Amino acid sequence: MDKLINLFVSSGIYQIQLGQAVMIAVGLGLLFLAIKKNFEPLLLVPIGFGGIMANIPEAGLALSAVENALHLGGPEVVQQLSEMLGVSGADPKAIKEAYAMAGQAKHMQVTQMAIDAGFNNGMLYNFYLISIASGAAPLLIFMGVGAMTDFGPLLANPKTLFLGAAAQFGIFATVLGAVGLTSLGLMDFSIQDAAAIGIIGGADGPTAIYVASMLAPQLLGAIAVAAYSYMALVPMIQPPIMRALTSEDERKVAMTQLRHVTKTEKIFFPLVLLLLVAMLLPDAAPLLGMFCFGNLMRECGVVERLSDTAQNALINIVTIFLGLSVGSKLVADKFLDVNTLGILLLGVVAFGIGTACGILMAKVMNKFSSTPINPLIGSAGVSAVPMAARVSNKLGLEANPQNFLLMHAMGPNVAGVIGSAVAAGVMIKFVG
Amino acid sequence: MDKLINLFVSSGIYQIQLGQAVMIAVGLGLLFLAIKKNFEPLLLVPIGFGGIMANIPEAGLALSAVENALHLGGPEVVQQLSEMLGVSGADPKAIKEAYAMAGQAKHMQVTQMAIDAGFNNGMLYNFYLISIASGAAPLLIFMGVGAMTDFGPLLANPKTLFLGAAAQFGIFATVLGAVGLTSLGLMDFSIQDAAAIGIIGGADGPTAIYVASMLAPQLLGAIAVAAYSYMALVPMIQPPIMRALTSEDERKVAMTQLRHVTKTEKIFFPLVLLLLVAMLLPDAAPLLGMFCFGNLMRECGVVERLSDTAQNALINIVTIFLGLSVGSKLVADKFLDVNTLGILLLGVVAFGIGTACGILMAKVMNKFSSTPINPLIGSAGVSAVPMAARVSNKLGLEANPQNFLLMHAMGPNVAGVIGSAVAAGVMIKFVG
Amino acid sequence: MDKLINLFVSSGIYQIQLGQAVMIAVGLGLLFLAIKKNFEPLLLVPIGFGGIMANIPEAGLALSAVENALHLGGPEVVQQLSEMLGVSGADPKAIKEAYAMAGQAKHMQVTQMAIDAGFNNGMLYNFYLISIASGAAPLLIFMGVGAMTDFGPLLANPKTLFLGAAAQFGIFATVLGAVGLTSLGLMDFSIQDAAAIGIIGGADGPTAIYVASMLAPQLLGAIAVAAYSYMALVPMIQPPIMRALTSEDERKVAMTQLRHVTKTEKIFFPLVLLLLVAMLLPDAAPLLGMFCFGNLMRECGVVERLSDTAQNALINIVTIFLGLSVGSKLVADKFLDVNTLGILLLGVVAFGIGTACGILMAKVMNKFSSTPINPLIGSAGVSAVPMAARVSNKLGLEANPQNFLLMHAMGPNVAGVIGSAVAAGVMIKFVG
Amino acid sequence: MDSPSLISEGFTLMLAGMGFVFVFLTLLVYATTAMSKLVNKYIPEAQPAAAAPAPSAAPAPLAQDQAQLTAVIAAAIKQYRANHKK
Amino acid sequence: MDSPSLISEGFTLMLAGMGFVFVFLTLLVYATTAMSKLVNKYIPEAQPAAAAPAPSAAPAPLAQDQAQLTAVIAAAIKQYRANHKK
Amino acid sequence: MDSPSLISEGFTLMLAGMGFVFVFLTLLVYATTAMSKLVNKYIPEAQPAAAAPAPSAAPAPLAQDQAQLTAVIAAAIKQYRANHKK
Ligand code: NA
Ligand code: NA
Ligand code: NA
Repeated sequence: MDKLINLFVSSGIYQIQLGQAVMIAVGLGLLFLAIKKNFEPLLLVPIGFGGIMANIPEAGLALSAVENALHLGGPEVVQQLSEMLGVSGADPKAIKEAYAMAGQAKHMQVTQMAIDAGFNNGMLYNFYLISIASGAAPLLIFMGVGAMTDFGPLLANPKTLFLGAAAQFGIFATVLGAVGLTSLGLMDFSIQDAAAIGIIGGADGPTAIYVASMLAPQLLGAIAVAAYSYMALVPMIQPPIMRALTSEDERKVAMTQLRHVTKTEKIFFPLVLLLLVAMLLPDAAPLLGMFCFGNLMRECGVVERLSDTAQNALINIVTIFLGLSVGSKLVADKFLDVNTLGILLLGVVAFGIGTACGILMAKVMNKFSSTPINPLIGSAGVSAVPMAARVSNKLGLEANPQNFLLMHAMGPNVAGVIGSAVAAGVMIKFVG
Repeated sequence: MDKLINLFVSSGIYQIQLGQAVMIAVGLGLLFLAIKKNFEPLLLVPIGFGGIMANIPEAGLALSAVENALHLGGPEVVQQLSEMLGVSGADPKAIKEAYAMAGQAKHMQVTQMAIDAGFNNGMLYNFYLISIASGAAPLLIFMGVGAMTDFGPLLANPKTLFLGAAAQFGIFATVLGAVGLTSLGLMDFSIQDAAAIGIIGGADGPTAIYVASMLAPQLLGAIAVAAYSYMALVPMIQPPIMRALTSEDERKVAMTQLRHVTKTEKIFFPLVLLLLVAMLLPDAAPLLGMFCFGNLMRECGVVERLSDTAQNALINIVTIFLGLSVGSKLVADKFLDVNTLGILLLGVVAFGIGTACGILMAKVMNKFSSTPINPLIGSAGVSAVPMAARVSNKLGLEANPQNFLLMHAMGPNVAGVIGSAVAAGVMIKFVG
Repeated sequence: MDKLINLFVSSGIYQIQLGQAVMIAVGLGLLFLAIKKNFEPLLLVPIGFGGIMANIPEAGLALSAVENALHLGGPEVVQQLSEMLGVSGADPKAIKEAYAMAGQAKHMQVTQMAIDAGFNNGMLYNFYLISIASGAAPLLIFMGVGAMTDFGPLLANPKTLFLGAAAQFGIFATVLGAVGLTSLGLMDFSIQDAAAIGIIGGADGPTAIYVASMLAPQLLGAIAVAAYSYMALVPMIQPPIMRALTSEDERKVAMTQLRHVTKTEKIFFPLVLLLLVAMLLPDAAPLLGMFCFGNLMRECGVVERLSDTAQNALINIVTIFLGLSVGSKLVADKFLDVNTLGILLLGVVAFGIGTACGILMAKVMNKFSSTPINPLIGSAGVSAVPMAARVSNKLGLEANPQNFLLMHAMGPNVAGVIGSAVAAGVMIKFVG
Repeated sequence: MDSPSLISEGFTLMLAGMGFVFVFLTLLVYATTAMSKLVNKYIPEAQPAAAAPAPSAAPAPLAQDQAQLTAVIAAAIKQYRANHKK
Repeated sequence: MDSPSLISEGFTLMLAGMGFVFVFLTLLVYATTAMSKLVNKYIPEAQPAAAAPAPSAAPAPLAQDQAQLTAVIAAAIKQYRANHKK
Repeated sequence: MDSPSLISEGFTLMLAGMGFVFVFLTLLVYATTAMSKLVNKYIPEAQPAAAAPAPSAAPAPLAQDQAQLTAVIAAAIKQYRANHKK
């Protein structure tokens, strides 16, 4: 009987905190958006599910051994932890802060104590350590994306790289917005936080997760959710901006057919890009290096089986772990914060500004270019491959039913991937 | 010449202990059962082979760096180990015990010393650490099983969940049996050991391995071998019990056709189950959470590629490592013990009692139900998916050649998976 | 402006050292050989690309946290490191040496300090730790190779194992060559280095990497590059030697058709081999154990899905990481050394001697055998599966257009794999 | 639990365990049945994609999607903070 | 090994190594040949699934399977313990 | 950087960042264009496998391959050492 009462007292329903219930609802909401509305389901299904699991009361799936000891351990364990960390009293918050400030040696010592007291890292926390904290998962996904990317349209028209550059202004404008909101006292972001939030404007999931994991891990959940959600929303966010900034005539502009690109050019391109990264921005080397490696495997034609695996089994396995790990950052304490609303707000602004700058850049280029450039392809510079390119195509067809822009828009689209990875490198360099 | 003599002296044939020879024979026996008799070959081939490798003399493949240092190191190394652990004398057994009692910090210190002395973890020991000690492998297999499971028959007839509940009595009766044998002085099991042995009655490999790795890692080899072997033996163990407990007329009972289950119901079911677990039994959250996640990926229809990978590449990779790691627990010292015979005996009893309780529950339900229930489907409640359901179908056809019970029996069959995962959660909660 | 200058100063182009530029060129050269000349592209594409990434200035992708701290940290950090290691002054070379001499406990302490100072392991360094330093990647590749190997031709004519034995003389002659060059003062190899270099003559990539990672990790890059390159060059290295050592008549010898080998024999063979290894050479147990395990999965016929995964998804994933990790050992400091030229020279000598000994052994066997043996199949004993067997076949057809030696040469070919794994075990035993 | 005998520990575990398994699966029977009824009532199969009234033209539901994302999370934060004022 | 010169170490390694490789592969030749003979004698291909005399009806070998599992392990333990009485 | 305000840090990051992104992608435009021109001039598609003059018979390029490997690495080491004599 004692045991049954004990079972009930320690059951979720008795212990649940409001925040956890709310976050479980958020997780269900993400699953709804993913499954019903088709919002980037490959990521949002694992993220949403991971978010629910992370908020199961008393299970501690998303917590480290030390956090579990602090939360579930009796007063004796907490006392030991506070002594070891030199905190007077047993205030969990003070202990957590002291732990965060301590060095690696102390971290290890405290963790050993927590394990000796019978506590362990939660399952999702382990997934997070291995896939995200190590940096491996976003890089492997980037390798897979590289193996899926065809740089043909970009090589046929390299000028479209400028569109991919212009659209990155969304990233940096958002950084400014984030520090502005902080200066106004509305939010509380450091420059690292601002940089990580800005990268949402890159419209590139793995880049956003990689940067956030390095600069602002505590915001990773919100940033990843915003990045993937807005990528799914590109077909709604972009068209009004595109229509507002272009005239009917501009949208009708037909572009000359892309030249044929040889296999050899495609093999050399990832090497050229890698060498440029090596020379100019070593901090972007992991991201762009793995991207180029994936692309080289794709194009070189002699390692089909590796390329296939990078595009299928490997990227799928990594996606499962990455999604669950991002979900583990949706624990109530860290997510239910006014800063999360700020991130959502800034994220959509970033997408908007990036879109607008891409369009405007395309209009400028159209003025100076020998061959006509339809400004609609500028918006594809934010990346969000291939959705943004499809949006450009769709609006082009609306204006002129013979005007197929899809391949033309793929150039800026993949340029946007490179652009935001470069922006990520700059940020890691300066504020990392 | 010295080198050649040295080579012979350190060769396996000179150093082999009887126990190792016996265990190699056991490993070959398991391979025979797997390959020739088709006993769950996906697990028993790796387990059997791992068992042979674990018992190769002098190779230490299944031992930790510390164990290897203790076994292969000269008297100087052993002396150092015993000093570090505060043991007087150099008795290996005393040193092992002192090591087991020591805390994490001491473990690390001793391991560092062993590595400095030139010893390392064996290959299989590393596989074990990563796949089983971390808890990851059984959970990932459960995810894959979830992605392979169709809950349609269960949703068409949710009452069959009661059959899955009743059949778990085999688990708890076996716990009682194990403590009983210990009280009688015949065996020597702690309550944790008894719980881990009982779970064999759950007829669910990954659940059994997960529980055993948490409650009784030293028995893991025997428990996993028993669980998988008896699952393979379900077509022999169940029929006599089923015939004994049912009359010819009962076996002839035809069941009404199952209603159509919509896709939406199938999507909601894993979420309902997850929320119930979250509210009532957080300790079952890792197991059932991953199971539900796999099933949601399967049913939601928008992440086909993740679901495919979970059912194929990922589960296959994990199975290879899991099997070899279980095999690593078949080292002679730990396996060749009278307790192993007890485990084999108790395991078959658990299967029998579970089968009987499922049948009896089905008979009771048939009395009170508006629609007829054939008692033969009760035995499927032990899980052993899909073998137990096939056995029900076979006996049904024997009694009435028009009576196809397979789909009806799939309901209790998958209910049994849930039931034993819940039982596992209760055990981890109470004695973990 | 400051930031832009800072960006340039820390950019690769400003910081690049000559050695790094040279190694990037070597990496590009390897990619050229792999892609254009089809030199073992599955390995040389990742190795070449990894080599380029490893030499990106300032990125430190191939360096440990401690090395990065030493290289990128300010004088304060270096000072702390030297104090911790008890080195007077701040000479990086002295610090590295002191670190290499220190024990595990000190390593951990120094690493913790480096992390506290903001430095981390580079991406490629982590890949190296996980895939090669742990020993896992070569073993898993060997498992996959086992799952791809058909021992039928060997079982039909077990005597061809002698050819696989004779060809290993290339390995040991090279060891002697390496110590000879050292005694002459031309190179500087220890006996461990010599053993690792010799194994190039085994013509077996994973074996070479496994042995090098254990005996001479600092030479791993050069050894792996040599091993894979010479395997690709087998069609050029072998024919002149084969022609020189055989007469036209000998090359014309037709062999009797191979007998049919039953499935059961094929199942038993990996077990027989494993037991022999267990009895005689435990040090070869990891390599040959995993090889036999892969082969048993292939032949037993009941674990198709595991065998498929071992041959596809798993081996491909491991190959990607293994290749990049080997590439990480192509950092300028370690590779640009006269010893590397020595390794390249000795490697080709090893291939040549192995080929010659295989041929000579075949000639001897032809004398004493009841059935005729074409000496051309002897060269296949170096392994380099299946290239060497194809070379034997080609030269046989040149001499006699009706003489198909391919299947006859597959026997010594796979025997060579076993032979070099045994040689590897002996070396690990004696100088490991 | 003041050191019970092993046997009595076994009994307690059996009773608590079977009790809990039955309670849990009974609740699951009810929850599943209720879920199925609700689903078949409100999301019938013929029209499985419409959780909200959205049978209008294409662009309409789009605008609403964006709102949904923010709504999902903003509502969450609002409710949470409302309940956490100290 | 009292510090031999590098060259002599190399020689020893060569002799021991080649010697061992030949011994091992020679034994493997014999073992393989013996295995093949035994297999083809006792488990000929036409009937490859019958290691024990089991050509009767279906249910018979089943009962025997269960026995086999316990037999395999019980025999192992028995033999081991018999040899380990101190 | 003597502790600038957060806003000014943001501005600097924006300027440096956008500046660098444009510089980088501009260089990439030029590099790509140059690469394409060179490739199409020296390695035209009709004959994509011939980086070196190798349109002769089969055995000829083979001998050259072996040289290439050693050449690639030996040249690397030579050049490196030539520049590293202290
Ligand atoms: Na982008
Ligand atoms: Na079960
Ligand atoms: Na070989």
